[in-house]
Amino acid sequence: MTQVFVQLDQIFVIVKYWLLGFVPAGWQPLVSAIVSVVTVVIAFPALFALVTWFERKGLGRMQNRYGPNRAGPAGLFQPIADAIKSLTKEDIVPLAADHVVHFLAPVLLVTAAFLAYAVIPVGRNMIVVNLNAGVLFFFAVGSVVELSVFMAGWSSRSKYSLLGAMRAIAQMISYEVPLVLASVVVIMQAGSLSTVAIVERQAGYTGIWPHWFVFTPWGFVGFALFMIAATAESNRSPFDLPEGESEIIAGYYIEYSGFKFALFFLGEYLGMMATSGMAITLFLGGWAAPFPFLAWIPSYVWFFLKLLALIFGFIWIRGTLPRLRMDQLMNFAWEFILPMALFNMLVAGVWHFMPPGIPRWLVCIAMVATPCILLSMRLKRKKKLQLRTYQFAE
Amino acid sequence: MVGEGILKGLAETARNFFGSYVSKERLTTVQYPEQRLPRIEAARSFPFLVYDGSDWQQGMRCVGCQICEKECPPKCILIEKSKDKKPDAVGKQQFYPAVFDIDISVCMSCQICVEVCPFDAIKMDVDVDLPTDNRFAGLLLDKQQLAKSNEYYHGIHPTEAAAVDAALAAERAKAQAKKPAAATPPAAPPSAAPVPEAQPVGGESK
Amino acid sequence: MSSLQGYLLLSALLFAVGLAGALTRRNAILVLIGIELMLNSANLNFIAFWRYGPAPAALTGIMFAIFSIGIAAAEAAVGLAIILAAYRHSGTTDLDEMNSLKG
Amino acid sequence: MTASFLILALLTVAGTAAAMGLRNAVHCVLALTLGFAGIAALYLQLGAQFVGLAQIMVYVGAVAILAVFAIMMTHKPGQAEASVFSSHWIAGGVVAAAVFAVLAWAIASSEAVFQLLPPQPDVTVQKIGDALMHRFVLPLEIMGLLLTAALIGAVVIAMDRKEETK
Repeated sequence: MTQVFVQLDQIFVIVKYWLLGFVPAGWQPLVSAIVSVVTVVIAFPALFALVTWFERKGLGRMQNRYGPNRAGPAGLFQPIADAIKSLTKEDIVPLAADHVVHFLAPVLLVTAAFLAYAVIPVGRNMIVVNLNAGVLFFFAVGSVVELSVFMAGWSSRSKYSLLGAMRAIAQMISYEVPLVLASVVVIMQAGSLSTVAIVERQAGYTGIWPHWFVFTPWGFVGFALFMIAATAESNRSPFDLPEGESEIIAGYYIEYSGFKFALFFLGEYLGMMATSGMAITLFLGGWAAPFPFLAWIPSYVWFFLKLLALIFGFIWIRGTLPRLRMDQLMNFAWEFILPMALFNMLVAGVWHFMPPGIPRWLVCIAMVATPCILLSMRLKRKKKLQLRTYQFAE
Repeated sequence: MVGEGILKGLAETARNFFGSYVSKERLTTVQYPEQRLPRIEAARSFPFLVYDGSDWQQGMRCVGCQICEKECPPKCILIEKSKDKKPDAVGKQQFYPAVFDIDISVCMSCQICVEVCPFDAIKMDVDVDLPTDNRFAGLLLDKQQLAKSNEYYHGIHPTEAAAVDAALAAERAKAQAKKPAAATPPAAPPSAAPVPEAQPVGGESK
Repeated sequence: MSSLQGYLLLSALLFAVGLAGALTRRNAILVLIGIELMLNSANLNFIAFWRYGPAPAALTGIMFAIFSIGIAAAEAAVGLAIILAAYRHSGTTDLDEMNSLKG
Repeated sequence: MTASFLILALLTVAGTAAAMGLRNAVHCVLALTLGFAGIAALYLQLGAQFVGLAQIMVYVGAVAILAVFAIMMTHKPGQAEASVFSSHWIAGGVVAAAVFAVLAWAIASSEAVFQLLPPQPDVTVQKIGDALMHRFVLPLEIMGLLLTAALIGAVVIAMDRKEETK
């Protein structure tokens, strides 16, 4: 019986090796890479289509609406209709635009978004490349997104695009620092930058309780900070200032239409799912089952369930919170998240060096709670408003 | 704490999310083409021309006086007067509009044509299902498309139509008293003849 | 031509391109970028020599490259800040026009 | 001298040459990121994974963005430059060509470059970290100090002095 479950768990790996059996030995590494990449390139856009439907349905229900319900059962074919629509739309490039850069920006964005999946383990033995510096690779690829955003905003030759791009870059740079710092605690504890090793470090259970990093004081805080920073990093509500449709219409991709617009949309969602996948890998035990008695369910099922849960969290937040103001956004990044992430690294160090037991828990919880309360008090204090002075507009 | 309000908000949206699956009264959306809201009497969309009796050409109340054409603020009405005359609703010999077009892509539903019409010939419709695949010719309604029966008018604006009918009947009586020599009134009061343009009225509510 | 030679020649070429840019461009920012490019070509040398050198396990080349990247980042930040300050002062980033030391 | 090296070398040289030759300054920076990415790929090819990824993070993610911001802050619209090259570009080009000639001659005539490729050393990130924390701890600390100083210095230099402008 257990043999069947192991087979089921490894079914994709088995299929891949079965396919590789038809290929001469010299070509096997190349074909293996191509098979993995093609799987990622098919699976995640499919998931993206599902997620757009899921998001529209979820948001609708939160606002007591039905959401899409015409195309197919429960509107499930809506993404297909959207895809057909965006493919058949006219591709308009502004006359003044920088054509080459304008074309390259969405391509670069989607490429970078796909590259990020190379280091995310979606199941046991299911990873495209097990890089020794996997987490670093993830963040390096993520930093390319900023460049593509700039290219899109600058090449469109539009005020709104440029403003949106500037906002997006300022926001992404500000939140990339806490994103990296929040994941440093996990790297400290796991002693590795390899995503596979990090997942392996979180294996095992105490009773029925998994050894996930999120179930430690520093891990919990790190997870919360990571998710906040990830929300800002993927430009989602409440940090969707770069899009701000009431102020700058759609931000950096306003001058894009048709399929290129769809590529931006795809890139944004791929980025969101990749950061969620990284959060799962770093904090939520990767593909591991939450309880030992559920371990028979295939590992990739767990990964995608966790991914959908996190995406639902994103949708929930989007359905709840209003957009922040630019100064609130920056204050939040530099005055709350960044110091908290730094404190959290200290706490992770204390956790590492204290002997296991109740005192370690108490000390660490106190060490996280105190700065959190103090910083939130500082954040909540009333700001003295004064007459704004303008440098140029007087 | 900083997240207190956020948690409250999240709880509220979660209540909406799950509540919409449990209690149907949360979902107020009307599934439009299948379900419709009951029509509101005071609603208005675009003008139409009222005719009495069963023949839309014979019973048309409009006499082609062109007041509405002149008053229309966006100038969306085009009227060409006829050369010959025919008896109107009251029984007098009158001109009639040879051409009566309304461009509803221009019309702004201001109802001024209705206000100025001395013959109660032009009234406001409530129908909004006017999609067409041609944005020029499809939205230029001619006389036949505009003509709707008095029953239809009664169906969509009962109170107003009753008042109009009463006034018209009074006028007709006055005209008959003035000219007893005249033969039978040409326009019979609302008959039960089937009308081609009349649409189901009132809408099937959910 | 051995592969080490290829890397060294590439590095030399990059250094020359960076030097040419730094010496000939008018825009101060692009001059700074040329200098960055020269630093990068030096890094490529370090990594190539580390890989082909006698003791790769000592990681000396990698360490040098890491420190060099860090210093280059600091240099870029300070350099661009100086260019911004100079721009605010003289209203241009054209090096041919920025030819007076007096304020 | 493999095909992948040739492709990457070509890409890098093309990117950097475009970066130094193009007219539009933003295009230059975008071409430069191609060159930096090529160099990073060369690092990866040489087995220096950590350095290659750090290169992408620092140069593509930070320095390029910083440079385009600086360009846009100092750009004056409508100002048509006569030439992107300075008045003494011939001298600069000659110097650069001479430098390359000397370097290439040195490389071509050197005996030391005919090395066999040693076996791939096992460079895990952990080893790099160990080295940074033990053998190279002093340089690391000095680096941190330098970066902090650079950060503060850059802010102070670039900050607009409000009192002066008023």
